[in-house]
Amino acid sequence: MRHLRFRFLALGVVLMLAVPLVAACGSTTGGGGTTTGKTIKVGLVTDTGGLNDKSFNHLAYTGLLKAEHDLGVRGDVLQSVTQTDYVPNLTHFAAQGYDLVIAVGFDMQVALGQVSQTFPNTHFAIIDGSPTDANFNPVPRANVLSLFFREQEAGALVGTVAGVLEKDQKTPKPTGVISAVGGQKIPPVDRYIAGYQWAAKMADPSIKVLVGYSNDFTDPTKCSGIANSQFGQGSDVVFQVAGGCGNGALQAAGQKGVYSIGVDADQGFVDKSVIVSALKKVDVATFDAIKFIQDGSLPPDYQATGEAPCVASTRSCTEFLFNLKNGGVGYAVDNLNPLPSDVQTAVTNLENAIKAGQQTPPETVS
Amino acid sequence: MATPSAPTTERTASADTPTPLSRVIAYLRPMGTPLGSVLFAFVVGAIVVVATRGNALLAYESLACGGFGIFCQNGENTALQLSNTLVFTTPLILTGLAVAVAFRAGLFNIGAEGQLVMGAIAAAVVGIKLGTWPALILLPSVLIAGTLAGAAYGGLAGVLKAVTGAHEVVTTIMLNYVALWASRYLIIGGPLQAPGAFNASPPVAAGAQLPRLVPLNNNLLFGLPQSVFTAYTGIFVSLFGAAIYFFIMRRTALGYEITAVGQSQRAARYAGISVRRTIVVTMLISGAFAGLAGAVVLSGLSHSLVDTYFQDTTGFDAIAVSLLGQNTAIGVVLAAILFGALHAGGQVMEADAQISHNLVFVLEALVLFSLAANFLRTFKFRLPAFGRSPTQPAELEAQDVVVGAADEPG
Amino acid sequence: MTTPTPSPASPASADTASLAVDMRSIVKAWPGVVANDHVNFEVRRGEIHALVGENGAGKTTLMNILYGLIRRDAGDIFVNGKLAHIQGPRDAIALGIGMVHQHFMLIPVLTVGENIVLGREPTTAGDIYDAARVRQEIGELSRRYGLTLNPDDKMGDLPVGLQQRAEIVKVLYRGAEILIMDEPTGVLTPQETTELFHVLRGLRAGGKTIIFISHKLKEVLDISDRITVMRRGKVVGHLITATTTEQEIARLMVGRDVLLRVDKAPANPGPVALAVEGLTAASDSNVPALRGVSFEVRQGEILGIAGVEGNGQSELIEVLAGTRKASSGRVLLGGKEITNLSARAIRSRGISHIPEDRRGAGLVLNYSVADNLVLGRQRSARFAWNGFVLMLNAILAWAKRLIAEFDIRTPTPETRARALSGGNQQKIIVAREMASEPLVLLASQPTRGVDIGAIEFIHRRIVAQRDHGVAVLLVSAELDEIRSLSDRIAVMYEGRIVSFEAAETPEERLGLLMTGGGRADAAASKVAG
Amino acid sequence: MNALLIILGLFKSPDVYHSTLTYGTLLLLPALGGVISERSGVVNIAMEGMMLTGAFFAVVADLAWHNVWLAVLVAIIAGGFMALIHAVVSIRYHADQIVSGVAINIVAAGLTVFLLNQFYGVQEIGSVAPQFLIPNIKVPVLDAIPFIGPIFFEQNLVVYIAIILLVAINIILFRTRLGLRLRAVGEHPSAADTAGINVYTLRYGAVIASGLLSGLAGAFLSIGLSNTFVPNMTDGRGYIALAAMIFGKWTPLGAFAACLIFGLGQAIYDNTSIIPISPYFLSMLPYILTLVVLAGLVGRSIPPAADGIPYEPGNE
Repeated sequence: MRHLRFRFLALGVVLMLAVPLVAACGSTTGGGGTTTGKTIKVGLVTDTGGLNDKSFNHLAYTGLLKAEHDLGVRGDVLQSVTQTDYVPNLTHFAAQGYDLVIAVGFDMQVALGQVSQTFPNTHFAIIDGSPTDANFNPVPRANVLSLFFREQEAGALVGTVAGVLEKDQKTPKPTGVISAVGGQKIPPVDRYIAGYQWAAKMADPSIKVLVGYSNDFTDPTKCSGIANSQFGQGSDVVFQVAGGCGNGALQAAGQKGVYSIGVDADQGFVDKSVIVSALKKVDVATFDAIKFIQDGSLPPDYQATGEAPCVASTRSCTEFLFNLKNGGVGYAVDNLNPLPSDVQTAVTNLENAIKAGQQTPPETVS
Repeated sequence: MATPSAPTTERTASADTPTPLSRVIAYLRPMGTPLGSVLFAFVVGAIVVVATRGNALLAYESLACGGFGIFCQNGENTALQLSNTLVFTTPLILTGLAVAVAFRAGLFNIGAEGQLVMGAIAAAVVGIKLGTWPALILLPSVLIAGTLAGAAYGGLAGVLKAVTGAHEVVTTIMLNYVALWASRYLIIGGPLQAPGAFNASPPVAAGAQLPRLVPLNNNLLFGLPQSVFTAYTGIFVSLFGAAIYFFIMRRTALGYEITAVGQSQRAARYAGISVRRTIVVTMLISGAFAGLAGAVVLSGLSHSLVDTYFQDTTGFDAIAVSLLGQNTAIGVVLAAILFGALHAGGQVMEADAQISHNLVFVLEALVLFSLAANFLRTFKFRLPAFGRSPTQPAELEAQDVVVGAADEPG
Repeated sequence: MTTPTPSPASPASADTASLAVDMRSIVKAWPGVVANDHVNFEVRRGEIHALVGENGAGKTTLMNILYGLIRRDAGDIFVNGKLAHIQGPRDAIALGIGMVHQHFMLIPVLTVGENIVLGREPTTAGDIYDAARVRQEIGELSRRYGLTLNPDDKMGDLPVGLQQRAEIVKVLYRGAEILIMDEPTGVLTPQETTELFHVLRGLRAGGKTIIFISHKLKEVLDISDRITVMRRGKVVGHLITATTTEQEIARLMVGRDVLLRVDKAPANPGPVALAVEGLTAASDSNVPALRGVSFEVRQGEILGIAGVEGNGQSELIEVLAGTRKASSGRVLLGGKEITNLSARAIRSRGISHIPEDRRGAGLVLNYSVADNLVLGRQRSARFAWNGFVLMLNAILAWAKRLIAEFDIRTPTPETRARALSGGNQQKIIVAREMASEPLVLLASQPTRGVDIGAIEFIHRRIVAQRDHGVAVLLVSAELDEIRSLSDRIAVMYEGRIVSFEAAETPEERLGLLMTGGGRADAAASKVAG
Repeated sequence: MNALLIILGLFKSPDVYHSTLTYGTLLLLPALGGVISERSGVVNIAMEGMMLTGAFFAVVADLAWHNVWLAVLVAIIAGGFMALIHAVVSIRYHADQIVSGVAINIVAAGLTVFLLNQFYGVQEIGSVAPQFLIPNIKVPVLDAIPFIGPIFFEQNLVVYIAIILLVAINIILFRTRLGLRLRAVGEHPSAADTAGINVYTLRYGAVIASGLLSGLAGAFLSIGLSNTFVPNMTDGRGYIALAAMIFGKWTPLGAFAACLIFGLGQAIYDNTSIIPISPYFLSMLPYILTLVVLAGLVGRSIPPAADGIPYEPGNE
């Protein structure tokens, strides 16, 4: 034991000295693939959820990887441990002269408001938010691009699925109760739930929608507990809007033999109970933002009503809006494939109505 | 419960024969164990990195780059990295002192984090609600409020220990959770939530904010806009705290008594020191340092009360800081700089070497293991010439020792 | 194999096969201390062999080596003529060696039965502890050796004598043929001691071998067959009890004739300095330790408190020093009540205290000599500005003065107290407590575990204090010390002062009083009770 | 008032009891580990870290080999390995056991995320497919008993195992030779040593056992109740288990009772969708309850006499 440890130490010292020599020969940089534009440097700063959040941080990173591959940009990532890391992490990339620094998440609005002022010549993008001052009041920044999503539209589509199934008594235990588990009562989460609630009630006016918040985006046991309690109250369809935590709700539904609805990405693989998923293409948005900074190309129909159009030549833009119409949000059919025809019809009708502007799902939970 | 042996190197130098050489050794000796522990941690950490197919040298180079702005591969700005280190170091000094003063009295304050949060809450309340006060009064009030809140919270654990004997380790762990949930309650749907924010309070008034070291504007300094240098004058508060700690421990009867209680409660009682009162006072001081740390961070850096639920580790890093600093004022400052640099460096390591910043926690734990187990001592005993049993008792009290013999192992 | 080095007083030649234990050239060193220096130790089968020496002579280390608790650095051990490989107590037990430790190895929260069988528990299928068999086996042992015990009692509830009995039964239960008894009488009353000796003789008659560690020469002469004397880690003599005397053993133990009397002038008592009236107090385990103690000490006299340890002396001193609360009664210092004041207040009023536990209470071992010299006075105006800010120069000057005055052998005032020898550590305490010019000096076991030179020094100093007009209250387990220093003697028994005696009172009478006998003039206890 | 009625209303359905038992068991395993370790005289505040390590390696192994039993085994070994470090450092090197425990918790939190990044890069760790999770077992016949059946006989496999372990450990600790020796070592190691009992072996065994149990709890958490690993997913449960151990006065049954109380708290918290109380207040309750117990308001709790004191032979 004793000698073994000495040997390990010796080994460690040798390795420590030897490895860098080997590694020095093969320094790696991102790249490859089909390079279409100039090589720019993109820094991605996650919020405290980290890259493995199975949610938007991860999706944003997927978008960055795609951009590295397709656009030949160089991408680097910093994961934030605490909220006080946001400023130094954003600053790190900006000070290093990165062309675009992407802040992932609503939580980083204040930090971005501060850093984007310090580096007026660096491009910034933020997912789910816009720069604010310390008092959380929005501040206009010419160098910041906000990437917003109409989550309520995706929520409405899956809400229609749940509502029609419930009305048809085609859910596992038809009770007229469905539910949603949110990670936290913040706008991106509540927009999903608002649409879900609205559409389900439209499909089945007698339906009861339970809403619970886990106050957590990572720990699956928290969400499975809340989902289980909702099942106890009669719910037989649960919509998770809580990232990695919400996976616990999907799993709990599987164990209870009821339906679940995935969020953000296509989550059909997580559990057999997932009938559909509400999609929020953070990866696409990230990619589009990078591409815009690189070559000025704009995503289709990105513009919200009342917003000034982007200027491609100066890369000046304040907001990209991703909605059903431009494919930035949507839904995927998973383990209830195909959907019953009346469900599919109702979903398609609503989808078209929203795209056409005939229906507007609410942004806040009633 | 054995309390960590806290050598009182500050009060007594162990120079038995005052030759010049031995004097030099005597000065260096207190540094030996901490430096050895850090070395041990880095060697084992390198093994961990290499074993998981990482590049240890690159990892450490980028750590050094991030911490001190040296060995940088990607042109990181030295001044910026030093500023970042200073930001981490500032509260670590204070929480390190908090844990250290408790260690001196033989108490283990795992609750620095909770006390820090309580300090931040109090500071935020004062900084927001009394925001109209002039800065000259407001800023000190904010810091004092944090100090008092932390002191009260630490003192609670002290009172529980003194009155009911409840072990401070367990009570402070529980108090950590209570504090963190309380802060969540206040800022998420609670009375301190800022309009427009979802898990943060409004910022404290400008007059409640500790100024930065360099003025907040976009003039260039070291090639960067000045506003990137987030290092703030809180560092002076921390250094002042260290000076106070030094003064209390070395120059006051209170410090004498705190250490006496930590060394031997029986001797303390014999000397007319009220052990219970000293425990409570120690925990008050300990909590005060930690609470001040919370106030300083709030006032100088975050400005708003934010949700730090176990993401912020300042209160836990403090344990490593105080142990590595051997519970001395200067030691705590040096150790806080080291750990501040490691945390600041973790960011660069992640970006440049693609090694998770969590390696820093592994290194921190290794330092703790090494210090606690005192592996270095055992190495020394294994030198072949000694030929003694390695299980040599540390205390010879109950041993059959020939009286009158000089030099027992200390 | 090492051949045993012939020692100065070589043992009476014995047939190796008749030796139960034969330890040859045992060496054990701690850093800086050689606890056993080539020790040869032989015990014949069926004898009671006394191992004597001063505290710290290396007796316990030697026996811990025999019992496997400490690994020796060198040397061989033969048990019943065979080379023994003792790596731990388990090996020793297998060889039939049992040890009754000075500090009992008993677990208060377990039952007597569980304590006795621990390590050799009878079990039923599935490793289940067999309580019924334990009762039966202990019952048998108790009957055979006349050692009555109830196996179902909780050990912590038993009195000390019964606890020791349980220890002996524990050793016998393991089938020990060789019993090591480490200072077994230290905690016993004379009656219990007599009973113990009766048991030991019975065991010897039953063929057991007994090693009896003691520094009480009368007991050794009473119980043993042969004697081995140790001094400073070495064996200095092998004696046959029948042919030796107390003086011879004492001379071997200390290396020269012990100075038994202290030169002192007759006392010149002044007015009453300290008066104690009907004091009662509880012990740590919350049983009455003081049951109404009354006495007076005058200026310029030494009142010695004699008694077997554990009869309330420690508690009395603690109450007087302020570290224990009295439940009733009064303490008057110069006529003013000081009952239950804090230790600090009492000290500041002029009571000094040399505590019995030097290393545990009297010193902070990791503090420097200088810091230790102000312990208890760290807030006095002399050393602390406004009772708060230490005046380091004043402390250093004070330390230098005392180091010189009391001949404390330390390299520097900044050296840690831990690094000093026991005698010099005690001198720190003595210097500190005497130099503050007290009205009353409480001296509890002032010379315990201290080398002869320091004993003489401390004794002279105590007398000097008396002559200076200080009222001295002396508590000591050593009757000789009490008799040679005291001007008057108070005998304490079971929390009461049973008698006041003159300094010249014969030892026999004191011994009787200390053990609850000879209450002819029990007036004192009536007054007290 | 309204909230209280709603909470009381929960008790009409078996769901809340079912959840209480599930969560209670999750805490019970590390709490039992703590009881064993501290009964042997080694303070163990490292259940949190051991559990986290177990949770991580359970997922890693399950994803790699698609074998839930192997994954559970790996988790148990991983927990045991962390415990071994604690044991070596605090028994062999006489380290302060609290510092060592803190270090274990820090190293577990850091190492799991570090390895997560090293193993999976910045890819997702992924989720374990349902068929490779620790299964829920319905006990035939018994699960049909109204009310009782759904509570006790439709639980996760680990719940049954934990209950069996609870009974077994209680018997071992108080009825067997091994238990007697373990308690002796924790109360008075010198006495045990002189009685020929190997103090070190028992302490190593006890500490490692605490790691094995915590590792199993980690597996239960990550591939039983959940299907993936997330950083710091134990979220203080090891500390709650520590509190339960103290609450339960260092006895297995007492700890279990405390675990059920804490489990009930979690079960009620799960109903945050229908309870109009700040969930943050509810979250504070277990900790405040523990403080109340520690303050001696609900009876004192006295640890084993030698708990936390490194044993050095020959040093009484």
